[in-house]
Amino acid sequence: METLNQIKDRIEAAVPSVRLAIEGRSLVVDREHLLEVARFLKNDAELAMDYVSNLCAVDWLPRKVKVKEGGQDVEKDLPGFLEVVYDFYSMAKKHGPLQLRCRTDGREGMLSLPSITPLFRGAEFQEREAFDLYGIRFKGHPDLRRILMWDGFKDFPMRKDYQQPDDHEWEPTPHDEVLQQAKKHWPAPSAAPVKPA
Amino acid sequence: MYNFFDQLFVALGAWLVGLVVAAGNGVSKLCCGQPMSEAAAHNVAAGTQVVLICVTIYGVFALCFGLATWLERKMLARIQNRYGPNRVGPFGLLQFVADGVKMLTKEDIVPARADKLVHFLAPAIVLAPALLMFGFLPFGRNMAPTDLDTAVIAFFAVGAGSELALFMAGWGSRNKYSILGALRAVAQMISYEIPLVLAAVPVVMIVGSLSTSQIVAAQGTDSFLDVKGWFVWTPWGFAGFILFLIAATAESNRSPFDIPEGESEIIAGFHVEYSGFKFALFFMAEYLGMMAMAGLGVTLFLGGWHGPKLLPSWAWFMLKGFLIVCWLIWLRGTLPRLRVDQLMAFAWKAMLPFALFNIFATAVWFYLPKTTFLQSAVAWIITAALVVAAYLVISRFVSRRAGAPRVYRYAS
Amino acid sequence: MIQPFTTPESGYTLIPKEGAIETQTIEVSMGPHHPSTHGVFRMDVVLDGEEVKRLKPVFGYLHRNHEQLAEKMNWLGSIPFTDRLDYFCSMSNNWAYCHAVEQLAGIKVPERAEYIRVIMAELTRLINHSCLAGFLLSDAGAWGTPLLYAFREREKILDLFESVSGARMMCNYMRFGGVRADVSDDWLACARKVVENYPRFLDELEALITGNEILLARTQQVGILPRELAINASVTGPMLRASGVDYDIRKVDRYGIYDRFDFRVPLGEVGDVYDRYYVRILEMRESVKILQQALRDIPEGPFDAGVKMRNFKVPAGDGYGRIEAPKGELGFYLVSDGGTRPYRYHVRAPSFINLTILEDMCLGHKVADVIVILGSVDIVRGEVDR
Amino acid sequence: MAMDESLKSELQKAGVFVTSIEQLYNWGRKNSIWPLQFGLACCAIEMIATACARYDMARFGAEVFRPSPRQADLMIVAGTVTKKMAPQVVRLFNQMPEPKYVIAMGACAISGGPFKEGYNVLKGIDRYIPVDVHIPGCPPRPEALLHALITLQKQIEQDHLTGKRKLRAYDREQKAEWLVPAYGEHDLEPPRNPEVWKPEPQVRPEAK
Amino acid sequence: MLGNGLLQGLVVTARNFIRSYFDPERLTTVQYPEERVTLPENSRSFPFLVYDGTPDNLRCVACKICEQECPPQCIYIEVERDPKTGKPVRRPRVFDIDYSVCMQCQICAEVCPFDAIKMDQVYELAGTDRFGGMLHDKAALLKSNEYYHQIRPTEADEVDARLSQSKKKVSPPIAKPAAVPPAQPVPPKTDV
Repeated sequence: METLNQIKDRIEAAVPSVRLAIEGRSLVVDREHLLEVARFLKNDAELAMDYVSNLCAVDWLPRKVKVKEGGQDVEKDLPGFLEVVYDFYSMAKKHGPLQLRCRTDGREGMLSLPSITPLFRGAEFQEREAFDLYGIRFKGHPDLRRILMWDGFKDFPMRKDYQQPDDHEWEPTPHDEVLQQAKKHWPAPSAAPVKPA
Repeated sequence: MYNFFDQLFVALGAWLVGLVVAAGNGVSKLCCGQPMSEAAAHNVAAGTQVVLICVTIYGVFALCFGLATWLERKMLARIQNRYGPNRVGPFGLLQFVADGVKMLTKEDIVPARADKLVHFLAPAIVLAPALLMFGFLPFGRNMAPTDLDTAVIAFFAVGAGSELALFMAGWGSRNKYSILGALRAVAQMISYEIPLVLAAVPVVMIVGSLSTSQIVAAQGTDSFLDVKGWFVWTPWGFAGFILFLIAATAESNRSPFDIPEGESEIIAGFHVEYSGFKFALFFMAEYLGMMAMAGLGVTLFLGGWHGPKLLPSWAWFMLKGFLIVCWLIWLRGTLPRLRVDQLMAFAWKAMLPFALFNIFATAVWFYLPKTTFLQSAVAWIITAALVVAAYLVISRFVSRRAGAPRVYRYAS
Repeated sequence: MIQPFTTPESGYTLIPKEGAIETQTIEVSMGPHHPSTHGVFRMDVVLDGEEVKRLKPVFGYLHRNHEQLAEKMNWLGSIPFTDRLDYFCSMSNNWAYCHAVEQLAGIKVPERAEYIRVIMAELTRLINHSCLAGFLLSDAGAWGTPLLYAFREREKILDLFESVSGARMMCNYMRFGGVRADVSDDWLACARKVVENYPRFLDELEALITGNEILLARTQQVGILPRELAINASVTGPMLRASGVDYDIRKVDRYGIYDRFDFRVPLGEVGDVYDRYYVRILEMRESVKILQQALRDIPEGPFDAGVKMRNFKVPAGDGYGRIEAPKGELGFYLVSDGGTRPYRYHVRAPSFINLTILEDMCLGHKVADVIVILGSVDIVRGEVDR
Repeated sequence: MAMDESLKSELQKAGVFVTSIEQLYNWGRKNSIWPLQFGLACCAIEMIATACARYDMARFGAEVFRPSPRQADLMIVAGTVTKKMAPQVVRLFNQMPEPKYVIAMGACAISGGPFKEGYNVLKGIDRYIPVDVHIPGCPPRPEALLHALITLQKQIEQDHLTGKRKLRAYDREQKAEWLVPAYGEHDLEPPRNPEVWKPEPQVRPEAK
Repeated sequence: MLGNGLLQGLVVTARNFIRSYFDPERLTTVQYPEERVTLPENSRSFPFLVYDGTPDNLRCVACKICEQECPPQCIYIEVERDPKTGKPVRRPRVFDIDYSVCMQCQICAEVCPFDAIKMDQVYELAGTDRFGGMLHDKAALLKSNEYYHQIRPTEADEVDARLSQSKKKVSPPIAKPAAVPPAQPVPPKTDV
């Protein structure tokens, strides 16, 4: 398979006004051109990425990153965002993977990204899962409903700031967060019934 | 000695009837000062006999039902390399008693939206034909409960009543699965009734009578062995027997034709909403129907109660009947289920033509001379050739639909 | 409103009466409690008579938050949880996770450990495929006999697993850079015996199933999955190969030491239920070959890379590691922020994605076929819902 | 009112009669426990293994796995009960005819087990339905399930048709239907059925 | 010919049926309450705490490593404090394992640096009491080293050797543990 740089150059040649960046072993694609890039990868004779193996969302909280600026390490605030990671392989050529990433602006509320389901059926349920657990709305998805949780569910439980419903009233061996939550249910120490040893 | 055991129940019955008549005479003498008139005595005797027969049949076959469930569970277990029930009573023999006690005491649930009357009546109606069918089978020498001239037809006619009951059960439950099951049951049982009856026709043709007693009598020889006359040894008889077995399996909803209750598809089919003893009645009807079918198969093709004179005649009948039941259990332990359209196609496109051809072969057999051994042999070979040829042609068509093993390639 | 209509040939007008019989589709919810949905799976099926008009799978009845729990847990703690993903194949799941972590952390696995892993994974494949054949036949109505035979053989392999790892099903056996415990020579001898006897069981199973006319009628030309759709829908594993696509990650990625073994990849022609069943039978025979070679060649040496499991840290970064699990491509996408816990932990579950085209395969078939088709997809709920 | 001697002895006689019926009844139920064919997760595989050749639950007359809840006596909750599944489990339990029993098989069914901290996992099925026997283990060995079955049989032996400790099925004051939770916006509603779920003691038992 | 495959299948089941009467390979049932499968030495069920000699002399030092590493978080430890000084003593005051949560993964036994927590082989723990019955406290968890030797001889020997070596480095070996009957009878093992 070609190197990432070669692929990047070829995509930029084929898809006009696309914004690509290489991060680690993956290509970061802008939202508007994701579908075009995916189509190019699928139809290109050289790459023939006909198989989207893995699609998942990552929730990046706002964090500090060290960036080199003028030869110096500078700490920079990076805003949080939701990111969808695509791993493409080629079944015809038996090569891969090629990792794409696509990011949202910010991470509050419902955010949308283009859906690649019209190109790859295999993404259908995986996008639904990302929608269900992270609240990313995939534009162009034929049947975007909750898949794992029930329909009336309001939260996006895989986001890092999700608060679980409190059902810790019986916790014989609590720890950490659970301990904190369980303690709310404990009566005052004096009133605590003592289990006979 | 043999005769004593052979006629044990007949004699016992006669003795009991005599006892009742004597008692009646005694009562009559006490009241009116004279014994009963001949007609009255006859009526009392006949009535007593009917009651006796009913009680015996229901008693014996209720027990047989229990034994059959036990046998089924044990046999399936052995087929599957395990023990099966063995904790209750010796060899787990009392298992069915425990099941019965539990079933009797279970809560009876009627779904809120069910058609209450139909839902209630269905289990009662399903049991009636299953029990009535036993009335037409000769269980041993001189042991036919009724001796109708049209016993075979009556048997099928009564047996057809169970379709109604199954449909009532499925419809009355108001459950989607049970409606599917009910419709499947009706379609299947009506379709298979035709090959079932047609499979019995050759026997009737040869014997020239619809009476089960006469059919059994026609298969008997006076020799000690008494197996030579069984119809199953003739080519048409054998083919008819196989046809009968298949159709009977379908008629009693047994695997591989158990699509009305197809567990893996429609949960429990028509009886999905039945609990407690109503469910037990369905269970009982299935087993009794199966045993009645086995009894008819024995009567038509396996020489009825005829057999080597080592065992009493009724024992032979029961033995053969249970062998057929075992065969059905064996099938259940082995074969997957057919799909509903394949099942119907099999009935109409394979079994029906084959049954018709078998009737033709029987006619050929009927008109071929069979006085000398050589002539019999020739007749046997000709009929066999006809039957086998028909089988080959039909199986060709069926296997084309069924598909064939394939050849696989490997990636280079 | 029912319109009267005239037949053009005769000119005879037929006026249907009010309340005349109409056909109506019925909507049946198969599951989440249904005897043959392999756990808690639901299919909303619209039926016209017995024919399937629409089918929507409904998931989530076993959504156990595996991914979120793993993100709260240290790297080691997720290994026993991977056991519970596809609970037939705990060993392969362990391997997939360890493989992904090893890729990310750059750990080299010693040779003996690789051999042990191959042996375990292929034994798992034997369990999975033979049980699948049993379940498929159970779904087709065979009263469990093939299933019980498959479980009889499964017990033998589970005994092997238990004697080396301590548990029958949830082995929790593999560790980053190796395996948890070494296998003894006695164990290898036992394993050889089991593997030697396995083809005999396969012959028995095939005699019971493969030629059976009822099964042929039930499975051939049912639930056909065309090649192009299979690729497009990211279907993997035996299901993909039954559709005729030559894609086996053991051959493509050559992870572990699979390039050392001589085995073939069976391919189906039609892509129906029968092909999916039979490709698995053939795969089992190939697995037996791999096992024989692995058990013959296993070298002496260390069984782990000596990685410290407590406070195990993975350098920051992300990676996707995948193996050929019995059900298809099992991948783990892991993001590490350099700490003791994964920042993101995602399972690419083969059963889940293989279900994408369930509706396409079932439309136009009968209810009974739906069950068989679902059986041939080979799903395990723990993996579908995670 | 004082009871005279003859009436007492008569009652005793009746008592003897009642006891023997009771014994027969308990014997029948004990030896014919038909489980619901109902698997949730990993433990279901061990449940199947229990019914298979090596362990053979059929020996106790319990191999008749009925797919319809109407015909089952025992619900083996084998596996993780998720919040999405919990209403269905309770509904199935409601559909079973009395007398019925529940075995919570495996850690997940008892308490949510290893997955209990998940947002979609119910912390034990006993929050909604009464459980007769718990089997710890993840998954429990098939022998453990057989042991639980024997435990259940022993429990059934001690059931009473009358008196204070009479069976739920014959107690009009007992509930016949259990509350089916509804799907809420964040959690099940209600998150537990207080009539069934009575943890004792209410908090973490503190050692002295 | 049609029916060939069916007959083949019937032959297989018939063979199994008949052979189940004399071939132990074809009748693999172990009649559980009376007979038992011989568990392999490695087989594990739930964790228990090992003590040497007397139950006071337990190996656990309440370092809480197992508590941290336990994936389902089913271990709860509180360190014992000296009643006078209030300083922590190297032993647990509370050591609870919730068997209703434990997933039998063996990680606690694996990470324990003191070989104090080991995996048991008892599986007959089904009970009717959830709230008291499934939570095992220190008293219920303590089992003697002899018991450990009984269920896993090889592993226990290795552990003993390792412990005595490390003790030699630190201090002279303490008195040999007195013969104490095992805390719980070992499940009877019958060969099948």
